[in-house]
Amino acid sequence: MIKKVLVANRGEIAIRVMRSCREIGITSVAVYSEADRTSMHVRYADEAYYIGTSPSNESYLVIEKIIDAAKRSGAEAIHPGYGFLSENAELSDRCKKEGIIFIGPSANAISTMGDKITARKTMIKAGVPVIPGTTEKISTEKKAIETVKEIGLPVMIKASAGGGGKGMRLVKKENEILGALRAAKSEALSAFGDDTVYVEKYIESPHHIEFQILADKYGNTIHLFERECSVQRRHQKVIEETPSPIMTSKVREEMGKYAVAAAKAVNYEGAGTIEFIVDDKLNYYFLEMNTRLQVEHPITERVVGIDLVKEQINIANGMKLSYKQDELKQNGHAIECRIYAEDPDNNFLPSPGIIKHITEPLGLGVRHDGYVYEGYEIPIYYDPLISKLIIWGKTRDETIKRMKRALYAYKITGIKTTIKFLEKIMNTPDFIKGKYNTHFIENNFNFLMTEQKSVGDCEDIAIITVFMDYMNNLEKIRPKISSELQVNNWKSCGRKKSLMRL
Amino acid sequence: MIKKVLVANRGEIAIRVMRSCREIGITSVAVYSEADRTSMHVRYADEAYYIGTSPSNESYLVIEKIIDAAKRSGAEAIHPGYGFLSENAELSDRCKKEGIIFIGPSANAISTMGDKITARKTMIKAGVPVIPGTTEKISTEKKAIETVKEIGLPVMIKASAGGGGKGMRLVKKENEILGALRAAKSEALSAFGDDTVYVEKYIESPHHIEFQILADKYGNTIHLFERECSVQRRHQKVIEETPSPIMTSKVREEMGKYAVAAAKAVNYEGAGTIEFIVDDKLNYYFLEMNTRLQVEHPITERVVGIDLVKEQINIANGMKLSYKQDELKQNGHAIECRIYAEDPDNNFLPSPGIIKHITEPLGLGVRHDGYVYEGYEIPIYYDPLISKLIIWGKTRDETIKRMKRALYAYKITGIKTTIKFLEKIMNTPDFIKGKYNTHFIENNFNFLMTEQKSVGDCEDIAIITVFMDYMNNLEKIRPKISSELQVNNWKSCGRKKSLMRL
Amino acid sequence: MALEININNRKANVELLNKDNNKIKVSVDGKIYDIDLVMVENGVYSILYKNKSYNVELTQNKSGKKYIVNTLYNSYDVEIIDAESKYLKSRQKEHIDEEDTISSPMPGKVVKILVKTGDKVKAGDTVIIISAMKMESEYKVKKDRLIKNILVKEGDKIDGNQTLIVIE
Amino acid sequence: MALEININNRKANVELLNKDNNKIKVSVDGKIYDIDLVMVENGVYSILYKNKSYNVELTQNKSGKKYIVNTLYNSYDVEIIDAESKYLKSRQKEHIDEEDTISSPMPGKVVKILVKTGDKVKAGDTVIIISAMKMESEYKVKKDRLIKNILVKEGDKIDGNQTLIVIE
Repeated sequence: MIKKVLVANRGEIAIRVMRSCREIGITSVAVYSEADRTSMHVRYADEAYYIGTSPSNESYLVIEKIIDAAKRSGAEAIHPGYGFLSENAELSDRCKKEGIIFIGPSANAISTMGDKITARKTMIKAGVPVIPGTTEKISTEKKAIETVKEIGLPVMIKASAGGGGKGMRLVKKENEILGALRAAKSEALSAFGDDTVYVEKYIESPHHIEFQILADKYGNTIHLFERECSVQRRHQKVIEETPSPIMTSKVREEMGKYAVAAAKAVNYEGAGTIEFIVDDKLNYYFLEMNTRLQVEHPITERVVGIDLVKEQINIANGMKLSYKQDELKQNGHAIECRIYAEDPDNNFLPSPGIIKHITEPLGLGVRHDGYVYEGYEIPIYYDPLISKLIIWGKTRDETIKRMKRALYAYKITGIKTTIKFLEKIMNTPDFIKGKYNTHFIENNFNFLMTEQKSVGDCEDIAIITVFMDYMNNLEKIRPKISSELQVNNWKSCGRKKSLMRL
Repeated sequence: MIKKVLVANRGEIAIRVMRSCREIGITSVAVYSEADRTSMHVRYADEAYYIGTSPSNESYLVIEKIIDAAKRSGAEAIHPGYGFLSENAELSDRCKKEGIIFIGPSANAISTMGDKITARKTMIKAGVPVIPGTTEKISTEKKAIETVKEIGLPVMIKASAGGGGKGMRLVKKENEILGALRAAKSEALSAFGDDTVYVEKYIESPHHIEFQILADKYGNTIHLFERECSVQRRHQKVIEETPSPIMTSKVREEMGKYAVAAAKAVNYEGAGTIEFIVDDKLNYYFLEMNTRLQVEHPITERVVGIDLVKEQINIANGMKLSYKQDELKQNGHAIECRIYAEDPDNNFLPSPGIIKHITEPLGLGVRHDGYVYEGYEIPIYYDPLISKLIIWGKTRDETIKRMKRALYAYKITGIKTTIKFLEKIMNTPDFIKGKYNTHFIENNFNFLMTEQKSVGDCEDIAIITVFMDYMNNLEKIRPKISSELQVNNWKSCGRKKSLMRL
Repeated sequence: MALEININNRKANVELLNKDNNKIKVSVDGKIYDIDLVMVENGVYSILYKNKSYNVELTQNKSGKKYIVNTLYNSYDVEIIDAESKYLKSRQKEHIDEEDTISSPMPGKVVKILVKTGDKVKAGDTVIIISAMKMESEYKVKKDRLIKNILVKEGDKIDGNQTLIVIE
Repeated sequence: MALEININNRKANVELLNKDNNKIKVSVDGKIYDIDLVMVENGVYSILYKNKSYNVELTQNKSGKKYIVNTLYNSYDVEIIDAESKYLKSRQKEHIDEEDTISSPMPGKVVKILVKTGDKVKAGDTVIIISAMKMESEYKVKKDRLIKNILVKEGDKIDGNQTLIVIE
């Protein structure tokens, strides 16, 4: 049984993993870069190992250093969190060779799902619906034009090694095909070192809906229902919820079965996510599999009542799944808001800096997963995610209102955050009605970006507070001023000496 | 419909009530005493009214001032929280006369349940089992001896107006009867101005198990299952959990029905709690009714999934209950730990003072209801409750381990707290096994009070940290020292002048 | 005690009329406010005005004269205008036109400098690339320019609003 | 730089041997520690020693020489012994025997004073009643005593460990 786990990550996810380790009596080992000596995951862990300078490609992304820290600490297992090396087949493989348990799937599962064309082929073979398109790479420009015409416009040209929106081009008109193809290939080459591209039908108003799955080493695979992840900004999820407001129980059951089939097709082990693209008529297509824990996993934990990290560790320990499919149900509603150190008023530029003051929301239905503290400086080297607010309510309506209440009480000064932007989303009619797709933010951009008008005396109150603070500070530094005066006096010391009581 | 609520309380419960108000769009009004100007409930509320000097009998307990603040603010309703005026029939009555909605039961229900003898009679009439004993006050000493013999030793002599362990005497031997009777009467007279006492059979190893009920104005009454409250120190609850580890579904159903019957017997409206005393064989007897929200209500909210304050407001608004009995179920397990500003190493003396630093536990399954913040001074005038940790887990075992994880991460400096004592309870074999009654703390006192032995290098680490902190401070104040030197220099200014560059 | 305060392009005259512990009387552009104001946490004020409860959070810049102020729903940039500020402002205008420098609004790291002192660059040319938190931003010149001075080198950590390159 | 430090009836000699930013080498009673120590929050230190992560929280008393130290599971009272402390200690012993004063370990309010200066009281007599947080505590003398001086009056707010009554 695993007694010590090295968490090859930082920030909120490292702490989240360590919390579950602590609950089941597992010693946790942190790794940290130069910039992270004072980071909370180092403080929270039982042990901590330095693994290099601040840029992640000199620390968190260096397999050698992670393996070395694991050996030195005597950790039997490595949990990769999300991001960094979490979907790196080489790490999974290397762990195997070193006799360290990788808390995640096999290298083969990671690679198969990591290459989009291979994944598409595998899914088609497993009977999982995929977006109409090619299953082979586009070999010639002539073939490309033929294929696009076959599928029918509009289409997406996508990099097989792709991710994060890179090497992707939307084609709406026939005369755009060649230009888009060349651009996608060149971008794919420079981003991933591989210019393989393929073509998919473009879904007009897509929803991103994903299914959480768990699979043990004995072929038992279950799904933990869906998460609706359509609130995105530049292909980055901003808000997630479960259940999806557009889901029906019939479609849920179907998609769940396909999600399980998709995982089984790659002999998946551990926790993973099958992402689907869903159109307004609830037609759904396999999009990709994330072979790791997701940022948004807590909403599933809240509604299904299962600690996913504990299940990951159980599975890694070679134990059978603790739950059967028919024992699981969705209880109430959960929404996650991701709070980023970004300035919504300045094109969401990252806003690293020192946390001056923080008030965390508390109370009924509030889960908060974060890692910053007062006086902590958010480093410039990593993802600007500060924390995640996970709110539960009996109904979707209650959950939205509770989220508003929690965001209202959540205060961070010293840096810019997306809190007010998230509050705006909670007040957007399309979101409240649950009628939204991945175009939500662009469709509602004006509403979301309109500054709240000053209410009542707020502006004058702000003025008065600044005024009083400034005055108080002046008073505090007065002694300094008088000591400056003393220096002046000192200069004329000889002259005034007779007047002073020395 | 209620649009504005005055919360006639302070501390965590005032904020907890205001949170639910905010979620349903109700404006909240705080009242505060002199000591509470900087208290979080004043900061959290939409409005705040000063109601007097710090002692509670000059502020929070003065009905006149509460009513006056309600009128001035235009609040349509008053929520009393727990403690203070929450079980004061006069306030309920006065509200009625003033046309203000009292979020709680009628004066009649409060008085009937407030007088122990009347409550006993009412329960007997309603068919609810009560502890064998008298239903009339003890009129003469002769009658007392007869009654005690009839019931059989051991017995408790109790003040009818009693509460909090005052005016209560245990009688184990016949020759103790008269002494105990006189002592109880005199204590009752001085504590409550009423020396009426009665006699009850003493239950040897009792459990305190209570049922949460909700009742609307139309006679619909439901229960929300039990809470086990046997971990007590001097009749004060320390830890509560639900479900009770000794409960069976058969007994739960029976007791639930009696709890509903008890509430109906006084035409109860709102949220209330029926306390039972339960022996090891699961014989149960009505003990008393608390005609208000309990400190420990959040564990019920977590396991049943209902916001009790919202239900209270719904009921006060004249709406029907949102739930039927058969729609409710217990989902998982919840434990509450009450964190007090008390020094466990010094006989639990209250430890008011300034919060220097606080780290709140976060993450999966953690609810935290508190009110203090860094720099806040816990006043000496009120209850030393700092906050409540409410932990949920799929099983009781997971919940205990998660509570330990949360307590481990919960840090408060500047004052003494009971956090370490609560951690000890979580490690006590009787508690882990779920085999405990109200004698738990005395039975395990030695275990609970044994200081954790210094582990490894902890003591030297403590020494080194103090050493370095002290050194750093010396460096910081060095400029001051040099300025003192300047003063000395100044004194000899005349002498040294020629040597100095002025 | 009176001061001039800038907020949202408004210049307000503020005067403290009376102070009795946390009870203050202040005039803002002639309007009188009776306010109960107390600093409850570092930079956080609790304010009661006409029984309304306000929480105001201040973040002060290094000079101590510029504040970011968060109230319930609004965030304001507020500036204290005293004699010193007025002097500095007038001086700044004389010497440094904001258009004559390139700076990044956020702290980060210099990834690449594409020019050297003395270079003549054309409108739209990228002169420097800054990275912060997984994101690289290119900074371009708006007009044809001459690179007068480069104040940083590749690999340098930079502060927000630090002048990186002086152009002419 | 060396100091004497009192902890749990142990007197430890501590010496700083080397310091390179947050990496320090310290000797405690001759045992050498190589430690990575950094103050992360006000009074909170993160310490790495042999790759173990410790969090240590300090609360300092007003004199700056007494600390309450919270480590993972233990709480220690720690005192710095320097020349000044030694002098004060010796002086204190001469003048004030701890038994000659009555004080409350916690802050609170004086509810009632049952004696006046000059009174002779008997062992076990209550001399003063203090309330703090819904609880009243009676303070009694252990031997027959003379009330020498009463430093507080009824209704006074008092600090923890403040001398309330001097007895003889």
